[in-house]
Amino acid sequence: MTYVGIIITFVFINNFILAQFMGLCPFIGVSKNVESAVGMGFAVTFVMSIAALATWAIQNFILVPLNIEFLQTITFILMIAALVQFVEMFIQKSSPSLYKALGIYLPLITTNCAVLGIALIAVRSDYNALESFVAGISAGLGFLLAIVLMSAIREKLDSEWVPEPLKGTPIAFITGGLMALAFMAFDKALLNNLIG
Amino acid sequence: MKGLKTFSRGGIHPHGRKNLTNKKEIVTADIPETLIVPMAQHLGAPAEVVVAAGDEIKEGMLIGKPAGFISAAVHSPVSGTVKEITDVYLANGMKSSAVVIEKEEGFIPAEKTKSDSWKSKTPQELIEIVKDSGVVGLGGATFPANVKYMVPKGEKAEYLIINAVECEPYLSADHRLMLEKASELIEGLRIISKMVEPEKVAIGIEINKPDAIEIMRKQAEAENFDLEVVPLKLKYPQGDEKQLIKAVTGREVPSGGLPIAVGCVVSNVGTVNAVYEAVALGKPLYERTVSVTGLGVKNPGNFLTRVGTPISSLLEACGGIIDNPAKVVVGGPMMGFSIYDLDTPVTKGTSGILILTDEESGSGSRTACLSCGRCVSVCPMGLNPTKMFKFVDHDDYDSAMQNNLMDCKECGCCAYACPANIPLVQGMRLGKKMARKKKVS
Amino acid sequence: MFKEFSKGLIKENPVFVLALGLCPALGVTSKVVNALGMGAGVIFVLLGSNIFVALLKNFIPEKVRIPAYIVIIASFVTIVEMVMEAFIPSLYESLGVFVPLIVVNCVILGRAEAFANKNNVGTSILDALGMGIGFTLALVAIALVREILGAGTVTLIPVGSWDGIITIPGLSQSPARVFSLAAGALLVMGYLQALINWATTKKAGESK
Amino acid sequence: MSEEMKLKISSSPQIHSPASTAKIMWIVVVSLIPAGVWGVYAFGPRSILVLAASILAAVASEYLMGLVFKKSTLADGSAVLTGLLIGYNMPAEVPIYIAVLASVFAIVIVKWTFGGLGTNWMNPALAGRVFVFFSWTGGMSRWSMPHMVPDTVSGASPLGFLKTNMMTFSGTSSGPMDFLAGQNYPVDSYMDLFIGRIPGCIGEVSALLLLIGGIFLIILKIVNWEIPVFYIGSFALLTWIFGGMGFGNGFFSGDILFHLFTGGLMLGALFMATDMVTSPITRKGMIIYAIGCGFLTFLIRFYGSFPEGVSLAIILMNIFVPLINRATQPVKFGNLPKEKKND
Amino acid sequence: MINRVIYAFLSVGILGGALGLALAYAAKIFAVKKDERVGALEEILPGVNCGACGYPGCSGYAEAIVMEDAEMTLCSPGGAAVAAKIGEIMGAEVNVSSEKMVAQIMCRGTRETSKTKFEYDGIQDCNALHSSFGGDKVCPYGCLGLGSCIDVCPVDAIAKTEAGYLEIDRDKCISCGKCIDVCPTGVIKMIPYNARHIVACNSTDKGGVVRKYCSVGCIGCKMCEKKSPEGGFKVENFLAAIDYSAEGSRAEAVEVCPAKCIIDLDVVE
Amino acid sequence: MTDMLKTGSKLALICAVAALCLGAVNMVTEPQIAKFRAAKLQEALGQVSPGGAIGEEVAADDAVVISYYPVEDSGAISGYILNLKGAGYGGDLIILASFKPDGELIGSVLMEHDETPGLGKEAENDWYMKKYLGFKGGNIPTSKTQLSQADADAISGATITYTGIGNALIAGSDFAVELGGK
Ligand SMILES: Cc1cc2nc3c(=O)[nH]c(=O)nc-3n(C[C@H](O)[C@H](O)[C@H](O)COP(=O)(O)O)c2cc1C
Ligand SMILES: Cc1cc2nc3c(=O)[nH]c(=O)nc-3n(C[C@H](O)[C@H](O)[C@H](O)COP(=O)(O)O)c2cc1C
Ligand SMILES: Cc1cc2nc3c(=O)[nH]c(=O)nc-3n(C[C@H](O)[C@H](O)[C@H](O)COP(=O)(O)O)c2cc1C
Ligand SMILES: Cc1cc2nc3c(=O)[nH]c(=O)nc-3n(C[C@H](O)[C@H](O)[C@H](O)CO)c2cc1C
Ligand code: SF4
Ligand code: SF4
Ligand code: SF4
Ligand code: SF4
Ligand code: FES
Repeated sequence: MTYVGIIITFVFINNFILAQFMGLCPFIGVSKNVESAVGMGFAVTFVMSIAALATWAIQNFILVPLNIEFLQTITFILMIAALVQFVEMFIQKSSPSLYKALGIYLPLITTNCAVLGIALIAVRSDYNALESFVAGISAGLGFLLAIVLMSAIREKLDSEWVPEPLKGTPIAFITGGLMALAFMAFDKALLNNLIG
Repeated sequence: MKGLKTFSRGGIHPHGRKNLTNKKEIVTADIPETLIVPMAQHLGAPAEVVVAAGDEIKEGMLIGKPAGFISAAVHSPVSGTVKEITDVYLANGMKSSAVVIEKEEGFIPAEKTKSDSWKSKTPQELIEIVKDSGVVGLGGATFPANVKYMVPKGEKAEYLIINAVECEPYLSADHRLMLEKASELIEGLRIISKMVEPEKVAIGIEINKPDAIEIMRKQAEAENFDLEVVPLKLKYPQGDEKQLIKAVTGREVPSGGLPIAVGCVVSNVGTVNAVYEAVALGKPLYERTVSVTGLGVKNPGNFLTRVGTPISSLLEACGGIIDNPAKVVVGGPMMGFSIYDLDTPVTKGTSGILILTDEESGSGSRTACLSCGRCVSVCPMGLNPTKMFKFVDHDDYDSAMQNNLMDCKECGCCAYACPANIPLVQGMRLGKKMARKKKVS
Repeated sequence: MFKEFSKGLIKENPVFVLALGLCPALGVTSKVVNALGMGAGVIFVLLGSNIFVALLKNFIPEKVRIPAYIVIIASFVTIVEMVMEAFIPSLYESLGVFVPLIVVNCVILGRAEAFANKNNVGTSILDALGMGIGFTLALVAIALVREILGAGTVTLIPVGSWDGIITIPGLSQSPARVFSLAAGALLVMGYLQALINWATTKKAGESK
Repeated sequence: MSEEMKLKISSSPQIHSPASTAKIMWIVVVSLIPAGVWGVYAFGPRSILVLAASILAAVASEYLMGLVFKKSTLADGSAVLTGLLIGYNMPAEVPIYIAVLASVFAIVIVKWTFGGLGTNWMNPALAGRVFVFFSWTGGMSRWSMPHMVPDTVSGASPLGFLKTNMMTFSGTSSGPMDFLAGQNYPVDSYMDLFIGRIPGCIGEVSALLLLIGGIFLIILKIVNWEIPVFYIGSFALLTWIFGGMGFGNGFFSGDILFHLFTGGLMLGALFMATDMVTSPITRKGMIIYAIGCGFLTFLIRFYGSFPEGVSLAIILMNIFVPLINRATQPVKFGNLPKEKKND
Repeated sequence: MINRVIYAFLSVGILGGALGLALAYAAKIFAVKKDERVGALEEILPGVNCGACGYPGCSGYAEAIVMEDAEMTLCSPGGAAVAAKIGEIMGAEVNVSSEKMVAQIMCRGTRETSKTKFEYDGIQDCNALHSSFGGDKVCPYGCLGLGSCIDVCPVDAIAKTEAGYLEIDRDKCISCGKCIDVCPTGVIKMIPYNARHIVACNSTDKGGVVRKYCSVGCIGCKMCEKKSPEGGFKVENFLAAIDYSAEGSRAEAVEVCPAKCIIDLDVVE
Repeated sequence: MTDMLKTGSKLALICAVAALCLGAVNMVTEPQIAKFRAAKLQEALGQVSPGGAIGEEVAADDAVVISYYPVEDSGAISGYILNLKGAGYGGDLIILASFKPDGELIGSVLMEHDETPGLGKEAENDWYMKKYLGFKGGNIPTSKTQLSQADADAISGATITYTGIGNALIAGSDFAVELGGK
């Protein structure tokens, strides 16, 4: 698949949030306002792209040569966990305000399915190193897109009188559901027609 | 009407109904037996009462002295006895202390004669006279005129702009003033020019007053006064000084700044007349023209009214009002206040009294905001009223302030246009009040 | 003691209240049987990891806490995956790709971090059971709604000759397919959560 | 004035424009009626049933939600309008339960979940339509020919017919009209499309009557002209540039007229993208939004797997509206760059 | 086969070791000093984020205590218990003298019992209403009843009764004072939690005037002073007030008050 | 420094032990899994098999056909089982299909896919695949218009899947003919 294809696929068609059910916890948790959503989106994009690349290396330099692919999950997640922690320490040092906004969700990027998800998908799709990286970035951007849109909507909803029991996460889920409904416009046929 | 000047953004065209009164000559209203003269008739600190119950006072005598830099003197509108000092509600819903005066029997207002002695006075002395006469802006804001005419050091008034827009529907007091007192106004302009020393003097008049445009042009020419008469396209709130300056000069007063920041001083025509009377006639400000109008009044008209006159007495002069008016409004219909007590007194800032029927007030039931954007597109200040309102509605005053709540001048365009009937202006007021309250605590 | 167990069921239900582990909660719930299988897998992994984290909490250095935990978790997941594939292939078939997803289920690391890390083995086991069962209950609830609306069926574990599928007449001919897709999953999740909010606040109001 | 009579105190302004929510909604309903009458005339009495079902379901849902949330909102007319638009977006042969469920979804899930009129961020009618379309694709594809058209092929809207048959088509044709003629599809001229002598949803086929209604609304200033103009304009431009490629005609050869008068574009651009609740608040925002709608409609119609694309494009852009609103705040008066301050 | 197990052991071990080393190193260079006490304080603060302390929420207060030496007794919801715990964490002695106070609305007038002077059409907010002539009630002292206090109360302690006046549930109130700040008429007062009675009127107008506009207003007749002298009643400015340090019975005053404006909070109507 | 080493080695230890355990488990489960997979394949093959002995898998150099198994019945080639890759709505479709040497389709199952439940996923069912059976080459239906009204309705809403499978089967049929009984 071409790079353009990879980008379109992961940003729109297989949007991790709206079509793949991956990365929902931070999507719901950190989308209360646009600023922190943007921060989280970029953090995830960054981690995903690096993770896709790093796990590609593990797969092709360690697991495949040694024929120990059954260790995929454990090695990938180990790598990701270490990476996230690294990013966390870095942000904490360089931007305390961002750190405060992302709060408990930064560590949760570790368990953000999206990161492991993109690593596994990239490996299973036999992407080369650059393709893996592009896939990582695109999937991250797809996450960014979804979470920023969601946060803008939630900010708007903040100034409406949403019925009491629906306030907070329930309305976020329903909003996400309606977004997903609309995103069904982006289907695989669209991709095929666009890039042949 | 192409090519006429106006301001660029926002604005509305409410129904005018000026024809109820704009052909009616100004008549002097009867002075009632009892007058209630409030101390807070102007922007700034209320005046301090300097008389006591039982005092005998004369017409034009000082009864309240300014209590600070931004404050204004208050004079007795009649001769008589001080009955009591009490608290009253003003039309704007605020409380003020007031001097209640019993008119002396057989009181006849003094005749004033014009004198030219002001020509030999320095600008500073003239400003003192204006101050001592308690002249405030009669365009609505009632800002002490002497403060305004004291151009701060380092600033230069290029323009003196006379605000004869009278963009509020219904009102015609300024219009009549120009028709009936053009000559006095030119004299007033000479006086103000001496204080402010502008390079140019312009007068902005909306095109719905062609006779006034005509007469001001002729009179200035006749008296050899260099006055630029600027006919303006009809649009509310052109009478607001920021919009007027934009329309006349194309300049935008910076947010939070004063007209002088763009080299302008703006005065209402009524104020010009008041300055003329104070300086040339030696008559302090205790009388003004009030339009009494609306479909609920039997005989609408313009009345030269003493400050302190209860509204009910003016209404009698108009032959009374209909049985069940929807609202009684003091001021114009866009910026004015509805009142519940017809004994509320006329003050220096009272430009009109409206008796509105249901048909005119046209209020419908409130629904949720439709995000239609009408409020945004009509706001002359380039604000987002619905957004600010929603913040206020959720008690989030900080966010409202961040969305420029303080730039709102409560012109009412937004609330007028809103199809959902949302009391946007009241929201802005509440927001400002609560934000201030929060700051204090 | 019992509180450690019961809190996970409703009061601190990982899915509805803590909003963790959302992806599998939505990803596998198009069929009830998947929800059950996923729940079983999660309970096992939660138990294993909670026990080991509680045991090793003093051994593991602070700086590599999360990597260490996640390695422990990943080991259990891989074990589940391999064992399931080898010995109960039919269940593995129906769960497919969702088994490795357990690794990244936020609930598990969340509990390791928030609970096992600070408590002893006994209470950690109770916590794991409570959370795991709460998680399973939530999944089953979501799956029931989604499958009934979205497919007109309820798919349970096949027993003997019964294929485990209950078909709802009428609905199964023209189900609201959206509910079996991503959009429907999110909607159902939202409304169930709102329902729980409403019920709990109402209860709080009544007990007053 | 009698003693007991109490005056009303309210904040300024003391007068109000004649505009009101209910008036706006009912005027939109009225301006939609001609197109609906045409639809009923073309597709027969069953369309009345569909319209009635969707409107009744919408009104009933609104009423019930009003009971739940203790507001009475039926009079504002928005539920009737939503129901009407849903009916307009249904083929005449649709199973009634689909029309009903679309209305219920629109009013209960899309509108009242967020708090009722004005609070929803997605167009209820369109979301309802898209929901039933994805849920019951088959039922939503039961087209019928208008009764005045000889029924030569089984009913399919021109765009749907084009899309499915292009997939397996191997001959050549110069454009959509030629293609349809070649396949014996009973459309002879652009006039058929413009007047509405084609299969399609009940209210979408008569481009002519929709245009009249839409222009009426623009003149009354109930809808802003920016949204329909930029929507239709950007879509037409893209169609012209890229639309001919599918027929091997290269750039700048798309059949604009064909695409403008088919597939609910007029209904969408004039009456649905313009829903003020779900469109941006500033003029600049509206333009961005409308161009986005045009682009997405083009993308989905020409490259997606769905034949028309208007509903999906609009609800996709609805998602962007809060963000657009954030980005296009009005610039306040007197907020000048430093150097520009004095002249 | 066994080879693979060894490879697995070695490769993952090495990978883990390398990452562990890297993280340990990174932890050193990116070290951020964080005061443990902030977290500890956050845990003991009640977490209602009511703002009574004057800081942005509980965590803001926690930070302020550690960083800015803020007073340790500012958390009114937490009361003495929390203040003591704060002291423990900060290693300082904290004197808490406090008896729990709760807010009460000193007015039971409704639009039925009290005359109005105009018909109000506008935002349903007490401050907005109050800006117009002090509100639509003729009585300028009483509760306007639009419930601005309800909106600001962080614990939903205030509710409108069926009769139309507002009541504060003293068991819920955490004495944050927000309602007092927001109320434009000043009709909300703090009283001790244990107090059983309030004089539900805030009007200092003369009895005759009050009687004209309100049927449940205190007319300053001094019956309470006379009948329950040990109850701490005191009439000043034509308005009765209770000195809660007096501990005698107030039951008789409740009985005799002609305006029935002395309310026994334990009696549920 | 020693602190760092200690941290590193502890993590190393945990990882290594975990890997060791997994290795051990894997030693047990892997053969089991392999056995199961083989059995599954056999079952599928048996399902589509025209009857006879299924030969060794032969890799194919073709865009659609991944590999094939010749089937021998009493010494002669009685057919082929083909491993086909088609393009569906949600991605690749892996189909196992058997053809007579003259290209007639005798059996097929959908092995792997990513289609939508209720739409393309219906192709997992027997009744769905039956619509193709008995045809050969270009006659294998790929479009609704080639079906009866009832059949067309049954696949309505998922024509992409239907066309995708049909196209793959056509290619398979042609491939089988080309093999020419070898
Ligand atoms: C603190 C303060 C100082 C002012 N100083 C001046 C001044 O120096 N010159 C001037 O022309 N106007 C001055 N103004 C008056 C304002 O420009 C303006 O005329 C007044 O606020 C009412 O305007 P409005 O009716 O448009 O609201 C001052 C106003 C305030 C509040
Ligand atoms: C919305 C709005 C409308 C106004 N309309 C008028 C008007 O029609 N005529 C006028 O003289 N002043 C009007 N003013 C007041 C002017 O802004 C300004 O205060 C006045 O022209 C200054 O002159 P003065 O100080 O002599 O009153 C308006 C103010 C506002 C905020
Ligand atoms: C949610 C959704 C899922 C879909 N899944 C499939 C699918 O599994 N297989 C398929 O061929 N088409 C699928 N489609 C594509 C469309 O239905 C496509 O328009 C259809 O294949 C056209 O067939 P028709 O001509 O029978 O309506 C799906 C569409 C949607 C909206
Ligand atoms: C010009 C205009 C267009 C409208 N279009 C729609 C629409 O497409 N769908 C809909 O449900 N309601 C529409 N409404 C009605 C109303 O705005 C809608 O129900 C709200 O979104 C409900 O909050 C429209 C209203 C107006 C004034
Ligand atoms: S009242 Fe304020 S917000 Fe409304 S239009 Fe006027 S300036 Fe703008
Ligand atoms: S005019 Fe009224 S309805 Fe329209 S956006 Fe503004 S507040 Fe909302
Ligand atoms: S804020 Fe004051 S006036 Fe308003 S309801 Fe509460 S107590 Fe009454
Ligand atoms: S009743 Fe008043 S003091 Fe008590 S908690 Fe509520 S707002 Fe705070
Ligand atoms: S991000 Fe939490 S389970 Fe996926």
